[in-house]
Amino acid sequence: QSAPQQLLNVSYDPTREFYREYHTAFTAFWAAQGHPRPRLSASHGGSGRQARAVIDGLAADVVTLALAYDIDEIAERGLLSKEWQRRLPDNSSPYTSTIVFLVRRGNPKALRDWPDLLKQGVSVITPNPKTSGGARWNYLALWAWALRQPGGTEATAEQAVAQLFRQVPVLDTGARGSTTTFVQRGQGDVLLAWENEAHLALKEFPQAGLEIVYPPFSILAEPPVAVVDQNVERRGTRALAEAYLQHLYSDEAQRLAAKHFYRPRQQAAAGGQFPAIELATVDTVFGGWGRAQATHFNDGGVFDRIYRPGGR
Amino acid sequence: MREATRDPTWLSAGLIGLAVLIALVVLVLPLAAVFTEALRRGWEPAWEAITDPDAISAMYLTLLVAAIAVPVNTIGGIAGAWAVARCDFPGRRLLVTLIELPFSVSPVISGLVYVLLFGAQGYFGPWLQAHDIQILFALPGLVLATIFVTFPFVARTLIPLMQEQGQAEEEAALTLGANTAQILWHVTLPKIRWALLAGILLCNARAMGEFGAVAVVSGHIRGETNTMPLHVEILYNEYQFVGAFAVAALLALLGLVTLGAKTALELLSRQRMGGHA
Amino acid sequence: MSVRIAGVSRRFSGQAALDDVSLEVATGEFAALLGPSGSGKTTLLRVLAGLDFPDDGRIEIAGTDMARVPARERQVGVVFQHYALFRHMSVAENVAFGLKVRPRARRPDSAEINRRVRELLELVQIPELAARFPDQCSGGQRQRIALARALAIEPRLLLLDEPFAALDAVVRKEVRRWVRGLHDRLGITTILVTHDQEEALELADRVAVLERGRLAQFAAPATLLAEPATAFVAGFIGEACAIPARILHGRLDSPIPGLSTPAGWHDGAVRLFLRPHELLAEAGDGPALVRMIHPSLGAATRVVLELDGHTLEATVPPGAAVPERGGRAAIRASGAIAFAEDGMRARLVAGNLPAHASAP
Amino acid sequence: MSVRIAGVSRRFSGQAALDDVSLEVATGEFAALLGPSGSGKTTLLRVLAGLDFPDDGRIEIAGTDMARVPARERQVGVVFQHYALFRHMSVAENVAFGLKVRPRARRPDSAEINRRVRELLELVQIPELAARFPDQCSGGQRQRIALARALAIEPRLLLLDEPFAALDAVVRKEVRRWVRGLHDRLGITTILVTHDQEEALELADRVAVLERGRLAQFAAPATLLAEPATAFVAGFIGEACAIPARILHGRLDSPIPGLSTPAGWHDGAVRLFLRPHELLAEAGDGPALVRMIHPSLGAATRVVLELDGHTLEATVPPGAAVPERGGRAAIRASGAIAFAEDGMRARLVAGNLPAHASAP
Amino acid sequence: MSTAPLLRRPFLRRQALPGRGLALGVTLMWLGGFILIPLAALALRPWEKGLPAIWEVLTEPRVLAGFRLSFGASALAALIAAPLGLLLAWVITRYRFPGRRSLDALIDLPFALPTAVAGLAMTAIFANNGWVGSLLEGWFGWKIAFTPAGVVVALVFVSLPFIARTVEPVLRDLPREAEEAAATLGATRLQTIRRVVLPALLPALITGFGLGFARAVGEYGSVIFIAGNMPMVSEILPLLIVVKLEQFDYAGAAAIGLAMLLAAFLILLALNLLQHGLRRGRP
Ligand SMILES: Nc1ncnc2c1ncn2[C@@H]1O[C@H](COP(=O)(O)OP(=O)(O)OP(=O)(O)O)[C@@H](O)[C@H]1O
Ligand SMILES: Nc1ncnc2c1ncn2[C@@H]1O[C@H](COP(=O)(O)OP(=O)(O)OP(=O)(O)O)[C@@H](O)[C@H]1O
Ligand SMILES: [Mg+2]
Ligand SMILES: [Mg+2]
Ligand SMILES: O=S(=O)([O-])[O-]
Repeated sequence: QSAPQQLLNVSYDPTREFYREYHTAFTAFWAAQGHPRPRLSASHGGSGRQARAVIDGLAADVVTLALAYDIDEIAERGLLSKEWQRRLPDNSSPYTSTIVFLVRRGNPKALRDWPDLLKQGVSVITPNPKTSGGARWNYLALWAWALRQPGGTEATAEQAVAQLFRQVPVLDTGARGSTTTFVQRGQGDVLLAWENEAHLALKEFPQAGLEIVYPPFSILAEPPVAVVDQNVERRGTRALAEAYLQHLYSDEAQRLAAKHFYRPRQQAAAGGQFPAIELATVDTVFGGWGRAQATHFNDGGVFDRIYRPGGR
Repeated sequence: MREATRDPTWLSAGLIGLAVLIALVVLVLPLAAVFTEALRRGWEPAWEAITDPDAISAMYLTLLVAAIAVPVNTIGGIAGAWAVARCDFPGRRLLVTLIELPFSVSPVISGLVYVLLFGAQGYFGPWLQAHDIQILFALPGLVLATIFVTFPFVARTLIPLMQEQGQAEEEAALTLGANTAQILWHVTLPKIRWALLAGILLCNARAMGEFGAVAVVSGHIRGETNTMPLHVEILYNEYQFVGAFAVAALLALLGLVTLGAKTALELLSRQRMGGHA
Repeated sequence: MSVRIAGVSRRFSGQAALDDVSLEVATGEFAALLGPSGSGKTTLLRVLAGLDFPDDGRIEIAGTDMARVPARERQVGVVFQHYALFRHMSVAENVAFGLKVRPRARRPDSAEINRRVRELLELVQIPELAARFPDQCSGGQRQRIALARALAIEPRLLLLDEPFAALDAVVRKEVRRWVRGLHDRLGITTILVTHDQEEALELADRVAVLERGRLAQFAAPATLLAEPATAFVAGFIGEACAIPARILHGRLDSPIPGLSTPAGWHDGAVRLFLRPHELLAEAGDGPALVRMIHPSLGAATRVVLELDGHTLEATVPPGAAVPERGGRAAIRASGAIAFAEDGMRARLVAGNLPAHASAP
Repeated sequence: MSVRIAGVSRRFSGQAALDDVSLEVATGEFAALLGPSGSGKTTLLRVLAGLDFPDDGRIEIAGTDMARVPARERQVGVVFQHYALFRHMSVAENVAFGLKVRPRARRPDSAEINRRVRELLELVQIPELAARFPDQCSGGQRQRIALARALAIEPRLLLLDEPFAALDAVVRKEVRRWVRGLHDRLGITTILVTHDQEEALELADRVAVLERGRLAQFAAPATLLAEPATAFVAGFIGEACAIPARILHGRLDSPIPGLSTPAGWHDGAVRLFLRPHELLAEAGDGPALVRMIHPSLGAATRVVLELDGHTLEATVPPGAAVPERGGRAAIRASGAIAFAEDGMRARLVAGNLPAHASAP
Repeated sequence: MSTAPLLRRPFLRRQALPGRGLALGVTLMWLGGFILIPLAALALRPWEKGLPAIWEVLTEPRVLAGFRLSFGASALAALIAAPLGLLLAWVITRYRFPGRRSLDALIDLPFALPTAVAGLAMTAIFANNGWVGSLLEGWFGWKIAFTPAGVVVALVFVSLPFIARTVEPVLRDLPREAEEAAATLGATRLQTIRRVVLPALLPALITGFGLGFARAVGEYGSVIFIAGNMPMVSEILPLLIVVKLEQFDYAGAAAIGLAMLLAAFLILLALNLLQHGLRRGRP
């Protein structure tokens, strides 16, 4: 118990800033419990790539990814229990987010709701759903909206999504790449982004002249967290790893999440900065991530159909 | 008017101008962009980015990877060049082709092949895991991917030179009673030393700058398995553009110093050998 | 040391570069390997040095079979055609190399090595070049460095591959005499490769003539000149001109008059080889066209003639009228060597002139 | 066409490769440039071809100043030392090149070009090689291709830079005679560069001897041999051996006995040049050591002697006793050329023997 | 005289120069360990799912489009880089001018600059708000970044040194005498270059083209930033491999990788044969 323990959190791109602060907080908390100060490290990248790294042997103690599907894939290889999502409260998602619009100041194209995005001449920036978890949320948000419209069917939803992607000039591989393309390279009229990413962009690029637009309806993004059983067993870090995830639900951590523009599960921590909009969930609309992924994003799925010659 | 084959001044001046223009647009401009971005807010933020602990650990890792990969390819490259240029065996042409093969392999594939071999789902993955040997997402993986990508540089510089030089001097040494090690050390290495150094420097430059292959096998653990090019990407993704380009500029600077050293060596060798080297 | 080459063959992708070559060189002898380009001279030398290996046959040096003796243990000094000096070493380091790479037990200490290098450089008369690099030396000097380097290992056998080919005509003559002088002083068995017959004849005690990988003749220079074993040797050695002729009804029918008929030869084609001094020319209304006059002081004038499309070299005997360039000349043979198609050989002497030839 | 070279100099970074060279070659003449390596032969040839330009002096071809005429308009055919054939073109394409690059107005049509190429290849006797590539041809064949290519432009002047250097000794002799024959048939003014004096003397009507960028003598071969203008020419042409001697109290004091004293020379050092036929040797108790015996059939035997550290070539006169290798020989001179330090020159003849020399 | 006829033609002929065993041993370990075994893994992996699955992967429209883009853009880039590389090689070997050495060293820059950095820098330059991109867009209305043209620009950067560095030594060794001979035969400078110099350089140019092309086909880091990555339009093959991997489809990724490798190899082989044909009659 005397040697400082190491813990590796394999996460996805937009959580960098949040986990950097969380590590300071958790280290203090853990030391205060009488443990030696742990050495916490993090790895960030596209959510899918990170999941694959864990599958290929990256020794993650915990994974904190963009989608339940990515963790499901890890569980599929037996690295953790398939029941992982029940082990922590709130679907193992200590914070949530949603998809919003980031537009140029003054919102020159008057983009307020999803149908505005589908108008002629509107150029939309989003990453590639095949490589980016964030992009999948974007895609599903639009799909869910289209289904809710009067007369909305799978077919009209597919049409809407196809129309949107026809208006995308650049498909970056990750959420951060898209933000750079939108902000730095000046491409597109609107960026579909995580709420937290949009706020971060406002903060990081105060000169860029950006505004956030909340559509009346969006999707509830639940980035999940889990302990990788096989790895913590091997490394003897289960206690630390479980505490690390548990503590994400603490007041302190919830406030930190809110500070980094994640919607905390504890409403008290939110501080009223998150406008209330109507949010659909993957489980209710799509029957869970496994089905969503298989129907829409796997090879031969709906997304591929959009780009097939004649499939548009 | 001096030599008959000298091009007219307008032509040579025009061609030189054109070449310089091309070099400026295609080669210098990206470099200039890197430095401009790095120094956009002056020296201080750039300096801070470079001296950040994570940057320093990335630098250390990059140098360490190069320090392992380059000697491996140097020794292998010398052996390969010797085998091709000094030995008689069937399949020499095939050997040259195989040595050059990694040039035409995508860096992504160079990383992928090691994932296929050593990944937990790969051929040797289960065995490695059973024996608690970490290759991927650790130093060995980075080194392997770097070796793959920089594999042909030394051999490719040496082979044409050694073929052209012929082996008369080695044979002379042999008749004078020298053994293998003595021939290698006293005759062959001095004969090829400048080309060898040039090859090593190119290999080193590429080893330090490799991104695609390393990205696949790194694991991207801050301060642990990030090399400089990966650290650049991370900083960039954190919207720390100045920091990203500062580290990139440092990396480019290392490359430039390497290339400068190579040019100086070539100059030196031409002087030493009276234009024959 | 004596050298015995017995039935040696070496084939390169089917082509025989050496084809059943056998010859013996005695201790202290100076032998030459002479032959046109591609005749296998270098190949034989390399086989002797252990740089290449025969497909068949054996090599013995001082009575020992060399089959399993690697080059570096043969103690054979080699001077390569382009010298193969170590360009990155000074002259002294080049010469010292063979001593420095000896196994520690047999290696002289460095003072001794320095002394030996000085001695060798003095022997080859370039002590002042010790500190220079090969690239700073002239061709003749490099040749001496190469020789000193080869001599440093106290070779039992010295092999020289066209050591004079890269030298200026003037320097060449001087250096080759000096090499022969050195041989006479040191007495090392020496084999010299050359394609210059003048060089071989001047330097060597015996000359081996190679023709397309086969040994045509191995004999003393005077023998080669007087009694060439084959038509190839007769044509290659000395400045003989070849003329086709034939024996018809038991009599020699030749475009050049003056020769006796070899006794007992059958009718058929023969080839005559005439050396310039055996072909006598004189201004006059003869069959030959005068192409060139060799100016020469003191010796008999030589002329180049054209006869039936053949170029011939002839001598104008003292007292005879020297023809003009472009004019005509009468010719007569005073001797020749004849080869029949079946390999028969005869030396012809001046004989009765047939009626149709005009004598000068 | 006649060629006039007047006071031409060419310096490379301060060093003069050509130093005030003047000479005139007549229309149809075959001239040779002879000199040791680095004496400026190639430089002069390049200046003539317009490939390089003199720092001083002028070049006239057929009476026209060439200063402003570029190489491609000079109509000078050049055969380069290594032939410089176009490796990616067939033999026929090589030969046709000079015709194909003509301005359209003067360019023959392709049937005519083909005819001319065939004609030229027949002239140089290699019509069967038309479709081959240079790398598939032997040295002698390449030489002919280069010649045919140079002749294709109907040159007014033909320049040959050591065209035989890369050839085998046997081939060389044949090809050079053939070249001279071609010249005699076509009558093109020709300048040949060589460092082989035998070649120059055999081929050329007149020979220009260059010494370190300066013209030492330009004369017919016989004149060069009989009356060398400078000690350099005397030593370089013919196989003369140089011996230092001096005039002491008005009499020649020489290690070789038998020579008269030049009339009217002052006391001082002189250099004697003796050709082998002027130095007579005989077995006997003389001052010279016999190093080598040249075997030779028909001609007088030649021997190589050592005298006071000098190597001499001598002749054993017919009837005299031939010495043994390693033995001693008595020597006597029958003639020599003497140069004094002040440039005085005299031909010496056999004279009274001083008392201390022994005559054979 | 040899003792056993079997010994007469051994697989490896006896060789005087020592070290063959050692050199071959080290070379084979080096080559085998670092290149052949990993590539064998690449070659084996796709078959797990069987031939039809491989065929399906390779005939996906997006993959086919990727092949078209990767090979087409690489060929175009190498075609553009060939004259540029030739010009650079010509200038640094034939002319003496201040800055020649710097120019010489610059040619190797793409070897030294990390590809990702090069990609970021080029995107910044060629985006329509970048240094060059804004000019091109303003003057001609051209868009470079985020279009296939951007891919070509990045690949030119990558393949340029391969071409320049292959041509340069040949140009350096080209005997001046051949050009002089052409001059004495009446050829103008232009005729000399077109008929004598360029044909002599062609084999090297083709080799360089092949190397540059092969390298460009595999390039990843410098392309993804500038490409725009639109499926069917500007999605390069290495990116498709990455996409497959994101879906945990190792076999599919390996199949594309293997197909790329084979295609590049075949093209190199064809270029080799072409080059051989051009050297007709030469050893
Ligand atoms: N390593 C080799 N591979 C193939 N053929 C060879 C090799 N070495 C020599 N040969 C061939 O063997 C024959 C004899 O070559 P060798 O070098 O012994 O000739 P040489 O008499 O020395 O000629 P030269 O006077 O030109 O040096 C030639 O036909 C040559 O092409
Ligand atoms: N381009 C050049 N630059 C500098 N020096 C040169 C150049 N060309 C010739 N020289 C020098 O000029 C002198 C004469 O050279 P040249 O080539 O004319 O000699 P050469 O008589 O033809 O000799 P060789 O018989 O060796 O061919 C030499 O000292 C040579 O080094
Ligand atoms: Mg040879
Ligand atoms: Mg010359
Ligand atoms: O980090 S992402 O997977 O959302 O691009």
